[in-house]
Amino acid sequence: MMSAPINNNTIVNIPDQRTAKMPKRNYINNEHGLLSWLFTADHKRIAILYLISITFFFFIGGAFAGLIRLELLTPQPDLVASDTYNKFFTMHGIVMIFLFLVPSVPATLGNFFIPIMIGAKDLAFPKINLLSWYLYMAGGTFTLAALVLGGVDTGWTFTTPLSTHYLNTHVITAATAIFIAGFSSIFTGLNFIVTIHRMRAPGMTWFRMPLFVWSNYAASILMVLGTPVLAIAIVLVALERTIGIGVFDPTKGGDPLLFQHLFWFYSHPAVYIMILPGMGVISEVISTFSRKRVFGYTAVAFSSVAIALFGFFVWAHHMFIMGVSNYSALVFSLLTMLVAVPSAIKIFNWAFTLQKGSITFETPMLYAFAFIGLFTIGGLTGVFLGSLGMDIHLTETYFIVAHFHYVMVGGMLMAFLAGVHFWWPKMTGRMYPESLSKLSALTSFIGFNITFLPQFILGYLGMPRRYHAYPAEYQVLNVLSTAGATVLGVGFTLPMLYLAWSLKYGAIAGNNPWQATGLEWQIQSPPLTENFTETPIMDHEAYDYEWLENKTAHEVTTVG
Amino acid sequence: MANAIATAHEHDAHHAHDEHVVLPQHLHHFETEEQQREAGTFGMWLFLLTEIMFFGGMFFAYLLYRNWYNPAFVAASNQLSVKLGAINTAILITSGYAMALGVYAAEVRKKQMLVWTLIATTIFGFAFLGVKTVEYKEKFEKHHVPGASFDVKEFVNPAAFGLKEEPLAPDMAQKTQIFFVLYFAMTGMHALHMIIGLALLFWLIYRANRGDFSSGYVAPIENFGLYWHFVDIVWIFLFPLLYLINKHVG
Amino acid sequence: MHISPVLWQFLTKWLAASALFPREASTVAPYTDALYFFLIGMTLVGLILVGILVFGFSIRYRRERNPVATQVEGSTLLEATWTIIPLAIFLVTFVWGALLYFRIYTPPTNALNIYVIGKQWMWKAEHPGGQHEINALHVPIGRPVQLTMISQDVFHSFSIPDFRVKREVIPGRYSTVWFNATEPGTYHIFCTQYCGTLHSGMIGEVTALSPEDYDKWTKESTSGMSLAQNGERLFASMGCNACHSGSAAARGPNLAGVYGTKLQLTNGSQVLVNDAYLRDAILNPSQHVTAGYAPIMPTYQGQISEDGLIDLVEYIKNLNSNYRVQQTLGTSQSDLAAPATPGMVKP
Amino acid sequence: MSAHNDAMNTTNPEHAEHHILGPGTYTTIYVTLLILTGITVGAAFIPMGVLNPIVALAIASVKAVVVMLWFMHVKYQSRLIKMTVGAGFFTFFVLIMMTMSDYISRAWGQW
Ligand code: HEA
Ligand code: HEA
Ligand code: HEC
Ligand code: CUA
Ligand SMILES: [Cu+2]
Repeated sequence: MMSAPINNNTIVNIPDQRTAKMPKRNYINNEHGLLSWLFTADHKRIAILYLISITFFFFIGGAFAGLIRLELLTPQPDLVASDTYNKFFTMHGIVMIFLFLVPSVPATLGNFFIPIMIGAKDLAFPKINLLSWYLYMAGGTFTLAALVLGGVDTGWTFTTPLSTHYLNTHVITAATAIFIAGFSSIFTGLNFIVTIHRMRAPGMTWFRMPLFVWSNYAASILMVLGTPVLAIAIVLVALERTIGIGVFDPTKGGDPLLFQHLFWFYSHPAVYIMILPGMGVISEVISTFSRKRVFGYTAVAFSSVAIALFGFFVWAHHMFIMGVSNYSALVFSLLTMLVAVPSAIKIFNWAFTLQKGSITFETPMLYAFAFIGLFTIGGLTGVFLGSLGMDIHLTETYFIVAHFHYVMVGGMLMAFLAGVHFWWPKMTGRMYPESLSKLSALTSFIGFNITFLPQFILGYLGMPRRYHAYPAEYQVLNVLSTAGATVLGVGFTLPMLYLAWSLKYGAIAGNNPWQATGLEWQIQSPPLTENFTETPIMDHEAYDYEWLENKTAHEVTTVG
Repeated sequence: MANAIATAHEHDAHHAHDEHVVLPQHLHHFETEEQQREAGTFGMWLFLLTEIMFFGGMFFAYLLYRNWYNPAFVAASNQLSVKLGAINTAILITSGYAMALGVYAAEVRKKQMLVWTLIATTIFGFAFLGVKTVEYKEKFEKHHVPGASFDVKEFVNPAAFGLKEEPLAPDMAQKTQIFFVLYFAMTGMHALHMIIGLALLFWLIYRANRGDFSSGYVAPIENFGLYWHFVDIVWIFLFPLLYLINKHVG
Repeated sequence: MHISPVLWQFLTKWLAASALFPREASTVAPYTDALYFFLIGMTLVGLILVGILVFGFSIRYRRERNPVATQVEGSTLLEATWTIIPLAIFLVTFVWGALLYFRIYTPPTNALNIYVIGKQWMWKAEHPGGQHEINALHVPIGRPVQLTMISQDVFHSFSIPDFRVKREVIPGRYSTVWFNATEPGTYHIFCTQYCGTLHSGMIGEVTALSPEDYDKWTKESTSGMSLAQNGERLFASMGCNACHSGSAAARGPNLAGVYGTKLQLTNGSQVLVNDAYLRDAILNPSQHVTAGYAPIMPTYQGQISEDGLIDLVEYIKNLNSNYRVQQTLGTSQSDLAAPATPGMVKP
Repeated sequence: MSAHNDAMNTTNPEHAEHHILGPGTYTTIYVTLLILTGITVGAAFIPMGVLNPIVALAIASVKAVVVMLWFMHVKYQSRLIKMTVGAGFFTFFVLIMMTMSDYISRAWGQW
């Protein structure tokens, strides 16, 4: 079965399609009917539920992005009214952050693969896992309700006293949505931490775990410790709105900045909740397609933990000009510089993983390259913002918009797509169409840069964010950006279509099409409900390609 | 490297030297019951971490405004009854004690004792809420509930109400509202946790009476105990912060 | 391909009118730009470095050329290098950025002070001479100008990109920013903090004028009453002079010359009397009681608008002797209700 | 667990033997807590200036630690649980101290 690759520039090794069959028994056909999905406790099925729902919300968020860009095609406020525009970017931000990017990799790929990667049968608390999906859906429903009832226009940051006293839109509905979705995220994180501590297979020591597990572990810590602070901040906003308690109201002696402190205490770590799991995906992909263990495994593992730890110390860099004391601004700026270092370590370690490797360029690898380039730009422009004096000019402009789209879309979304393509054969048992997917990776890369590079220039010119209308001299760059967004939209819609297509027509993948080392690749695709027929014993490190070569066929632990 | 992903051939054997009987509550995805129990405890502790941070936000708000508006906090705090607060502290500690005994009872598989300690826990829990209701009612009558009906007359002119306090300047008196906001937010959130706990207690009593926890399966009791003690701890801090430390101006 | 001349003309005009880099119209702008170019340099170096590594290795070690990978553990030396070098660069960035920050946010003492009030959704500038402007600001070039800003409702943010300055305008608290314009011209003012429906309409124009033109402008647009004069009227009509009469028997402290001094408070601490302190002393008097006085001053929270507060602050700031106070004490009449601020336009 | 894993367990920081505390211990703790409650109420009525809040909070912390160590069995738990508890309080501390650093230093200077 593990015959030598036929072709010298690919490692793809799939069974002979004339004889290959999908495994008779797997987690997908284990039970039938809608109810078997809605009441499942199987982490793999819950992952699929999540995958479907976050894709749905991604396209909702994307539709708002389309509307934003359409409005900004011309300097005049001509497409929609100001209030409507404000609702657009608020909805875009809330949906993309809380309903798409935060759960994206952890709740789908993490949910599916963390137990398998550490040799467990399931997450520690399968029912809580299901509960967290229901909470997520409830949060999503509230968001949609806020949208249908007339929208919210607070911006995703809910700045007080604007959100508490000056808006009469559905702030409380949206706040409820975030509160509930927050608990979904807490439970996911809690489940991961317990699973990683308690459920590892014999021999699976911490430093034998794949880096994907490490980075999700770090992100989980942030979810568990950060999210409750957001929850209480949101509760106080709701109370302030309903009964006017005054803790954030300057006319009653409250401090509106207190809300910012509480909000960013979560929301800065949240950006690392968003990026860390993506970094984990990149480690897996780079290693697999260069057939080499990750350069400096321990450094990469610890840098995830370092990012999580330091991530808690820098939140006030979102408030540099908002009236925090200048002394504390100094401290937070310094710490921001420190938190940037572990990311740099990762980037260089990945680059050196390629060295002396044997590299092939399948789609996940292309997305990973896109990640490295775009995240480097996004991250380094983050350093601009962390630098106090520079931030004065750049804050609240399109420069920030460009910064965070570079890290979130260019970074995390690309990593998510890398991961989806990488594990698609394992999750579904089918290959995606390779050349089409390469084309769409390229399309989104180009479209992305056309969309967001001009925004850096716009930002330095001073174009404020959340502006419905803008001076005419900014139009050319905005037109470019809108044009790019169209290309980008195509680039992101294509995968949806061909992945759906591949469910039925894709080539049958076999167990280990990439010849990767992870435990998840040693079991059948799609996996059995119980993952492993027998508890695996781990006696080698992650990314041990020599072990893979010497492994004999009968050591594959599950046959369908 | 020879015996790569080998399989655990002793997989079934290890139950043999395990002194526990296989409980019906053992979930299939755990290797052992011990693993299951420890996972549960750890999960509960992580959940309590999130609770710490949840209350943490309010504790910080309290700390900040107490520093800013110290005289208002002192005056407002003196409106609370130390006596009721102290009684309630004792009640809650007693309830926690009953709960701790309950955990012991479950561990040594004494069904009757378990049921009775749980019932005691519940009764003291309700007693706490009862006292709290009395206190809330008084606040309501005195117009100390933040909102439209909030009134600062007692703080501006304490002598007229037979209070020995120093009068507050009107601008400072207005800030007593912030104290009461935090008072209600914190004790209210605490009471909410108690109510959730009491609801769970009913269910646990029902199950204990059915004998679910008499065979060595004690995880739910232990984990609920952790939750209940955590709620205690929150109160242990709320009591001095709200009732006591403002008795004398710092 | 043939492009119609009309379209062509439109395109060239359009492109010519578009901007790629903001004008450098204040003294700090070059400093900001220098840091910006440094940071761009850093980004390019970082990006090119990463690019060379990734592409170089990809070409050199692609499967066709290197069918078998060589496993490497890692290298402490290399890893230390790429920990320390970025750290060093980031620390330079930090120091440089911090210096710039203090440059932008530390106004020189001789700056011309202009008050700015932000409210949904307009900017209102008040010059000490009593000139009021809506969504516009006239300033002289070659002279440091300090803005003392406050919001009447929500957070706003006052930004002049061509000057590279920006500062949040906070409800309930003065914030300041300063600049020194170098070139006559008009520049955008943006509200950059999201503040509700017409956030994007909360814009205006700074007009930087040569000193002569500025003088001319001040004379032409004066409302007849300076801020301090307005303040004086308020001081009388609100009854402040009843206690702050400046006489030895007065119940309140003497306010003449108090600005800029350090006050001893009853709680033992010392405070510097600045604009923010004066404002707070009027709204929250009991929070910082001056040593030797009883906390009897009533609060004026909710009774004076931010405009009125600015008038009062400006008045007390410029109060050098109590001569005028005692004058008003004799003449203060009830016909002097709080003066309506001239030039004020309801949104 | 397999032999392989049992061997590790002796030093495994994530594992601790299940320890059962008896009613005697619990009663001792209970009485201690009641006494501490009494002390803290009493201390509140002795004027000690700035020390009052400090004493009150110190006693509360002692009570909390006592509850955690015995009622919540932390004393007999694995290092993992101990570190988890520590991590919670550490993060709480970060929240309080770093935010307070802003508020305290705001009063220092001209900004
Ligand atoms: C995934 C999300 C994500 C990530 C990972 C980051 C990462 C970083 N962010 Fe970003 N950020 C956001 C999402 C994210 N951010 C969002 C959403 C906002 C706006 C919120 C709002 O207001 O709506 C924001 C806003 C924001 C601000 C506030 C701006 C303002 O409001 O004024 C700041 C300021 O410091 C900042 C800084 C940083 C820094 C220093 C990093 C660092 O972690 C980056 C580290 C990475 C690198 C540094 C790159 C790798 C380095 C190298 C390859 C070395 C190069 C080599 C040499 C130098 C030789 N970000
Ligand atoms: C995960 C996070 C995430 C993602 C993926 C995106 C994706 C995109 N974002 Fe978003 N964005 C945010 C997070 C994100 N954004 C946040 C947090 C804000 C701040 C909000 C606030 O200020 O409160 C923001 C704000 C923001 C702004 C600034 C608005 C303003 O300040 O006025 C803009 C403007 O260009 C923008 C554009 C885009 C574009 C073009 C994409 C593209 O990448 C999207 C591409 C995807 C599609 C286009 C969908 C697929 C295609 C279809 C559904 C078919 C229909 C397509 C069309 C009609 C074109 N975003
Ligand atoms: C009932 C008497 C009274 C009235 C009326 C009054 N004040 Fe005062 N004011 C005082 C006293 C007493 C103090 C000193 C104690 C304190 O700081 O509260 C004071 C302090 C101040 C200070 C602080 C400076 C310092 O030297 O202590 C300022 C500024 C001030 N008043 C301005 C005003 C203004 C403006 C008004 C009217 C709008 C006003 N006061 C009305 C009694 C009064
Ligand atoms: Cu004011 Cu935006
Ligand atoms: Cu941040």
